[in-house]
Amino acid sequence: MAPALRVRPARFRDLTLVPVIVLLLVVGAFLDPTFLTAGNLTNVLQQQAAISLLVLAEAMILIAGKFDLSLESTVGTAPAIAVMLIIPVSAGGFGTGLPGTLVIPLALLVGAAIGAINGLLIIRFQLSAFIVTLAMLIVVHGFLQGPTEGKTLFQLPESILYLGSALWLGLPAAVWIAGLLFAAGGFALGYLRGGRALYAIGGNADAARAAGIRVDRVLWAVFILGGTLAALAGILETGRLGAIGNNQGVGWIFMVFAAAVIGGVSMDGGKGTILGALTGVLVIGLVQNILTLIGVSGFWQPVIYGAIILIALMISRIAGGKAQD
Amino acid sequence: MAPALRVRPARFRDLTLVPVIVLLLVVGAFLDPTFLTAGNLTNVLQQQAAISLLVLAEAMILIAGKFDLSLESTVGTAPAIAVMLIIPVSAGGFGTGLPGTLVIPLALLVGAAIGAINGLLIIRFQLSAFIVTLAMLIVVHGFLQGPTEGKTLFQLPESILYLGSALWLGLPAAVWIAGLLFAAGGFALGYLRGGRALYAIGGNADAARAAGIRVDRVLWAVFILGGTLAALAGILETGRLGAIGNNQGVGWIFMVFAAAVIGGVSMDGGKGTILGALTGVLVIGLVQNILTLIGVSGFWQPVIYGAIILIALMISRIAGGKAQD
Amino acid sequence: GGGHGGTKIGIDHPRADSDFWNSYIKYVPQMADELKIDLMPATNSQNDVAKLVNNVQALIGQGAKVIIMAPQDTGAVANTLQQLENKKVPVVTVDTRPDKGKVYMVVRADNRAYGTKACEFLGEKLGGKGKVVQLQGALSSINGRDRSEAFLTCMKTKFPGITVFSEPTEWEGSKAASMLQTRLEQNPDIKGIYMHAGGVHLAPTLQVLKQKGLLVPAGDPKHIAVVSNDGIPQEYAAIRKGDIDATVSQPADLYAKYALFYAKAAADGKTFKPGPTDHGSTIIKLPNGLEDQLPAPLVTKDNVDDKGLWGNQAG
Amino acid sequence: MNPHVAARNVVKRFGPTTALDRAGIEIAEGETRALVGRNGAGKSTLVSILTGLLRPDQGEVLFSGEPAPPIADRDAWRQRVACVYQHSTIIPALSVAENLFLNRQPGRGGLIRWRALRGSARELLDTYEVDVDAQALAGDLTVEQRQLVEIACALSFGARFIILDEPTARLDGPAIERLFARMRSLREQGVTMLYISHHLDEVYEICQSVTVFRDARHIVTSPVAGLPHDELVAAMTGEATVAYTSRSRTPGGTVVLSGEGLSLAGRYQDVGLTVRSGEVVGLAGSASSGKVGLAETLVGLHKADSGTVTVNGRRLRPGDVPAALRAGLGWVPQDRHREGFVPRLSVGENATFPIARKLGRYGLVSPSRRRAKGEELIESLDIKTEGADQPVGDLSGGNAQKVVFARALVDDPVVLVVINPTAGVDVKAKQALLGAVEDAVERGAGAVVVSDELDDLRICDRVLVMFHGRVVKDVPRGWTDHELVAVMEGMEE
Ligand SMILES: Nc1ncnc2c1ncn2[C@@H]1O[C@H](COP(=O)(O)OP(=O)(O)OP(=O)(O)O)[C@@H](O)[C@H]1O
Ligand SMILES: Nc1ncnc2c1ncn2[C@@H]1O[C@H](COP(=O)(O)OP(=O)(O)OP(=O)(O)O)[C@@H](O)[C@H]1O
Ligand SMILES: [Mg+2]
Ligand SMILES: [Mg+2]
Repeated sequence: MAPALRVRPARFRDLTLVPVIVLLLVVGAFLDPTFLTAGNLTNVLQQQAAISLLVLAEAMILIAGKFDLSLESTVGTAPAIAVMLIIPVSAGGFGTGLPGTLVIPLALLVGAAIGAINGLLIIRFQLSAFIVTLAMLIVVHGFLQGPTEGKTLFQLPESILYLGSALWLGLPAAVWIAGLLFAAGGFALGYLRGGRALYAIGGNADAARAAGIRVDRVLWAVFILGGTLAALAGILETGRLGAIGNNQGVGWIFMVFAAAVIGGVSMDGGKGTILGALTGVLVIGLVQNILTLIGVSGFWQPVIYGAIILIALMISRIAGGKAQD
Repeated sequence: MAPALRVRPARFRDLTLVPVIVLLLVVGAFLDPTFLTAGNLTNVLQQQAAISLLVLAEAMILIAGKFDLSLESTVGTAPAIAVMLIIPVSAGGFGTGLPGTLVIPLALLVGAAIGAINGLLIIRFQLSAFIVTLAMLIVVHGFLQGPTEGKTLFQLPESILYLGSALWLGLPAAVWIAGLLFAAGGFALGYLRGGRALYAIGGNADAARAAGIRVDRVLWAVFILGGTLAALAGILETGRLGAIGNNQGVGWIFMVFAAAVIGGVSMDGGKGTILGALTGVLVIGLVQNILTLIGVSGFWQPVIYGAIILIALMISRIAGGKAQD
Repeated sequence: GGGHGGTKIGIDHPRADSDFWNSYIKYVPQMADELKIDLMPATNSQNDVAKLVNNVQALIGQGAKVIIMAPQDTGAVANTLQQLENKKVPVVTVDTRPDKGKVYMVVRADNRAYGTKACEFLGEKLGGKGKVVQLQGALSSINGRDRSEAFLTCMKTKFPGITVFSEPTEWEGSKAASMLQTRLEQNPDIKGIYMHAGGVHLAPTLQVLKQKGLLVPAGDPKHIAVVSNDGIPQEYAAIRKGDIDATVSQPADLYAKYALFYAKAAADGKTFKPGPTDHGSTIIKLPNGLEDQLPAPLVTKDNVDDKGLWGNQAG
Repeated sequence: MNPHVAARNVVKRFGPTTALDRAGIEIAEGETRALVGRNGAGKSTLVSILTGLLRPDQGEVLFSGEPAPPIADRDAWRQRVACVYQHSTIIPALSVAENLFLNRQPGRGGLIRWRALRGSARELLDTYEVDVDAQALAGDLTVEQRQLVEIACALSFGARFIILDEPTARLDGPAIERLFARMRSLREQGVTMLYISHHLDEVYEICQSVTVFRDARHIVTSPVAGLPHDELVAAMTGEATVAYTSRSRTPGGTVVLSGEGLSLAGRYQDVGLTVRSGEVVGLAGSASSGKVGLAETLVGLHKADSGTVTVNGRRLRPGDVPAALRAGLGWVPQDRHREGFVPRLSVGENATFPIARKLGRYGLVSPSRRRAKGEELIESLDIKTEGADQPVGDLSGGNAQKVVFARALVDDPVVLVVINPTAGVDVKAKQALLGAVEDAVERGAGAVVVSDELDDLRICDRVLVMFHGRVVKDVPRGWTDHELVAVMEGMEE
């Protein structure tokens, strides 16, 4: 997404995973005839759609030099709270009786509010982002577990199921949504003032401030946007699964970081692109799909999976040429 | 552990959690009569002994400016592999028939080897520490799940059970061991050249290199030491539980980071003390104990728990006076 | 301990993130009232054996004379059981059978029987040939493993013509949906599904089938036979609608009732012998204690409205 | 006889950049050599090679005729050469004492004796008259104090060869004098020194001979006496250059910047100043005079305890840099590494952040317009770079400073506040930067120049001298060095 007409080697760093993706496509096709079918590849995209939104959010937050672990909890909690505000007490709701059409705006609002709380603690109170969002990960998940008392929410308003299950022009709506948001994110970070400000802040927040960027305001915005994207991811996932289980989203954050980092986003801030993050998501999705297709023993699956992440990392290290941080 | 005769405010930063600990002791005593009994406090110490070794390891790695997520997997895998090298095939072993007395050295060796692999990938191949150890977390756990096929190892050589279950002078051996290692760690990081080198490397690796510190060698050492400590934590935990379950150690790493960071160890390297990390462990242990004693609903426990971490964080922020990183 | 309701009974719940266990947790105080038991505030070990051990220590510290627990990791409680035995604290375990260490009574339905029942149902539905998918729980859990092994063994011996795909879902709906979707893409001729946990697998499975247009009533050639496991109300609703064909009802109410029953008996110093009981189950002898094997009925369209099923009582 | 230090035919490339192209240097035992050259000439790169931090692509380094130790053997290098690097080698989280004795803390068997360490540190700081608490955290020191600590640390090794890479760029007059006194005494003890500076008068004052690098090559080596100022500058720039002469002008009537009744506890008390359009006002003062604190308040970096700042008739919200920039202010911060630039972003982007909103509509920033603007600024400030797309982190210090200037000037500021504008900048660049300030002023801006260097202050129409947080005198144009220094030291009035 970096703006360049002249070809500079640095610009290719976003694409270091492309050979890995090609390799996976070839290996996958070789291992299983189903792999390269349109149906299977569509499934891969659909399966990755929700988590990819988290990667998008995390990539932006990382580029701005911050950190958010709590996104994974928002995936379950935001739609669950929205749903409980709508469904009757008998189905596990709060009995507030709000109309079902509000469920998506409500879920997004909850996500934004969680992002805002993170922002408050990290930016205003200047607490460590890692530990704040770690605590928030626990607290936010508690706000799913507490009111549901651990039960799965089965009775959902129709409107929250739509986005995660509909087909638009033959492709799952979730894939369209994720694709559009990635395009928008890539565009914003490459060409918009606010997007470029993320790089400046992540690269050197003092200099960004000195250059007239309203650092705090931009960071607030990126945390709130991150929470909202996580809520949207939760809406898509809810539609895909048809219910909100008590561990929706739990454990995702590791994969989210893995995708962002093998995609070239630096944990130190100021470096990485949305396009790179997207390639990271695709690598993870393809690896999972191939492992499922060839039916590797569940016991050894993690070893192979982790090893592939390491290999992807080495390839992107060699292709990128620079030490990683 | 900071060396000072003159009283300087900076030196108190290690102790910002002490008021929190006092508060917890008072609140705990108030809430439950069992809390302040010697038996209960000993239990708290014993329960935290194993995880505290991980905190010790992580604190050193963080101070040196690196990162290790894979420690939590080593807690299960290192003792399990050592055990499987010894017990017969019928009990789930490899049938190599090594003598039972070797089990502890073998476990420590496996831990050291895992640390060395991390070192190889991070220092030699210059890959991102976060993502390498994330992948290793998955791979190492796979090496527990794969050979055991998910089954618990419960036929263990006596020698591996001893440390985690013995009593020395009325206190669990694990508490003595953890205490001694913390004292040793605090001493090393306060008074040994090698220990001070961690601060130099974490604070400014280029400057440390220019000053003649063998940065790579020290980092290797700290990763290997970290793996070894994690293996020892695994041995203690194995002795405490009497068997090696398939998810021994799984999920610990979040708590380890939380303890280190609320204890004042910076995620950015170069800052923090072993004493501070110890106070972090104690806070976490006391909070867990109190929540258990008063029997807060399991569903809401995470909310309270996370909230207490946040409060501890704010107190150490206010007492420490500086913005956190 | 005393001979009446004054004895303190401590209980640790294994986890709070599955519908089955949540029903169990809800039944516990209800049943304690019925049996007039002085129950201490329950602890929850959140599927972590280390927490379980800590919780049990705390309960003993607070004066518990009998412990009820449901160790999801059956090996790693050995030491704890040893310590409890030394302190002469009887232990009742629910749902799982510890590998080592003395137990007063194991209250448990036979998880191997779940797998076998599901296998027999699917095998007959499919006429002994075709492909089925098994959505496994977590492989590190004894129950998941028992269901899985029993299902596979039964398929191999009784229905060798059936191919089984096993998907390790870690009790996660998201993984279940992805794996099932991928497997159906690869093998569109899959005709049966066995889900280890209706609570987490039911909705994602139905959603995948719906998206693929395979959610059709039995009798339709495109119909895929689905057997679930747990017995939660949503499964019964799905059976009534014809979305799934059967489920194994894991008796959450009986778990709670008999766990407390045996705990009280232990406090009163009663002893039991192997053999049939007065509540339709059998006590068997284990190397380290006794086990009361509670009945776990297979629920199909024929008996889904049976009022005796706990899932029809839960609200 | 072998020279004490020799580097021959050294080649060093960084990607497409050749930092050293068959360059070399030979220094005799006991000689104090100056190394001069424009920003990016390759001086610091040679320093890294002479201290064993970088391995040359080609060429050799010899100490007393012996080949240099292997790169890995840091101890051997440190016995041969000590260095004050251009980039800070301070570890902020450690105390000053520990920084001074890093990896050579007193003690046996790796066991540190802290009391002895503190004692030695205090002794060392006293020897070099560095007024710093040995137990303070190095990160809490001011830039100048850190520099002094680094110098004391390098000198304390007792190495026979010492390199000082721009040690005076951040020091004020008295500190420089103390440093020179120390260097003279080291020379009397026969220590060989390599001294790098952009202050050519210092070269004549302290060095015996001088080597000039230009465009990665060695140009000339000569005794200082054999190379008068003009010729030296000509050798550095490759062309005849005349000394900078400041222009005269008449300030306009409108007040573009004013500060009234400003106080900030511990920094300055009750100061005020007004700057008219077309006027350059200097702010001078010795260490801790409060001049930087005042300037940083004017640009919105600090919130004053009391008082107001007005830019271009608009009263500013205190402590709000973006508001100051919107009001028409441009500024150059004291420490370019901290507030000056984002190292990974390009020259073009760093320079155009303040005008990003003008480079496109609807929040869009057009890359082509940004690049065009960047190229224009590179051209006008003569920045040595591969182009507008090169990351600023890859530039030499002086060129990075020009980028910071570009950022200050890009929005045609009505008020320009520059703090130590020429720190670490070569002669020609210095002229360019001072010229840029004067150009802006001729276009109608008012400027504040905060500097420890008298040369910078010469372009000022008047100089406000601060002492212990108060403005003590308003000195009009026409001062002599001696007069101004006397006021700054508080010796007058
Ligand atoms: N690590 C690096 N990566 C890429 N280029 C570099 C690096 N270090 C130096 N350079 C380039 O090498 C050239 C020489 O730089 P060097 O720092 O040696 O200059 P210098 O003479 O010390 O300049 P100054 O007077 O500004 O300090 C410059 O063009 C610089 O951009
Ligand atoms: N960030 C800071 N926090 C606290 N005190 C500071 C800070 N920066 C500078 N000071 C102190 O405030 C006083 C005034 O500093 P200021 O930088 O404004 O003066 P100065 O004239 O620029 O001094 P110098 O010439 O040494 O830079 C000094 O005692 C200085 O040590
Ligand atoms: Mg230089
Ligand atoms: Mg200053």
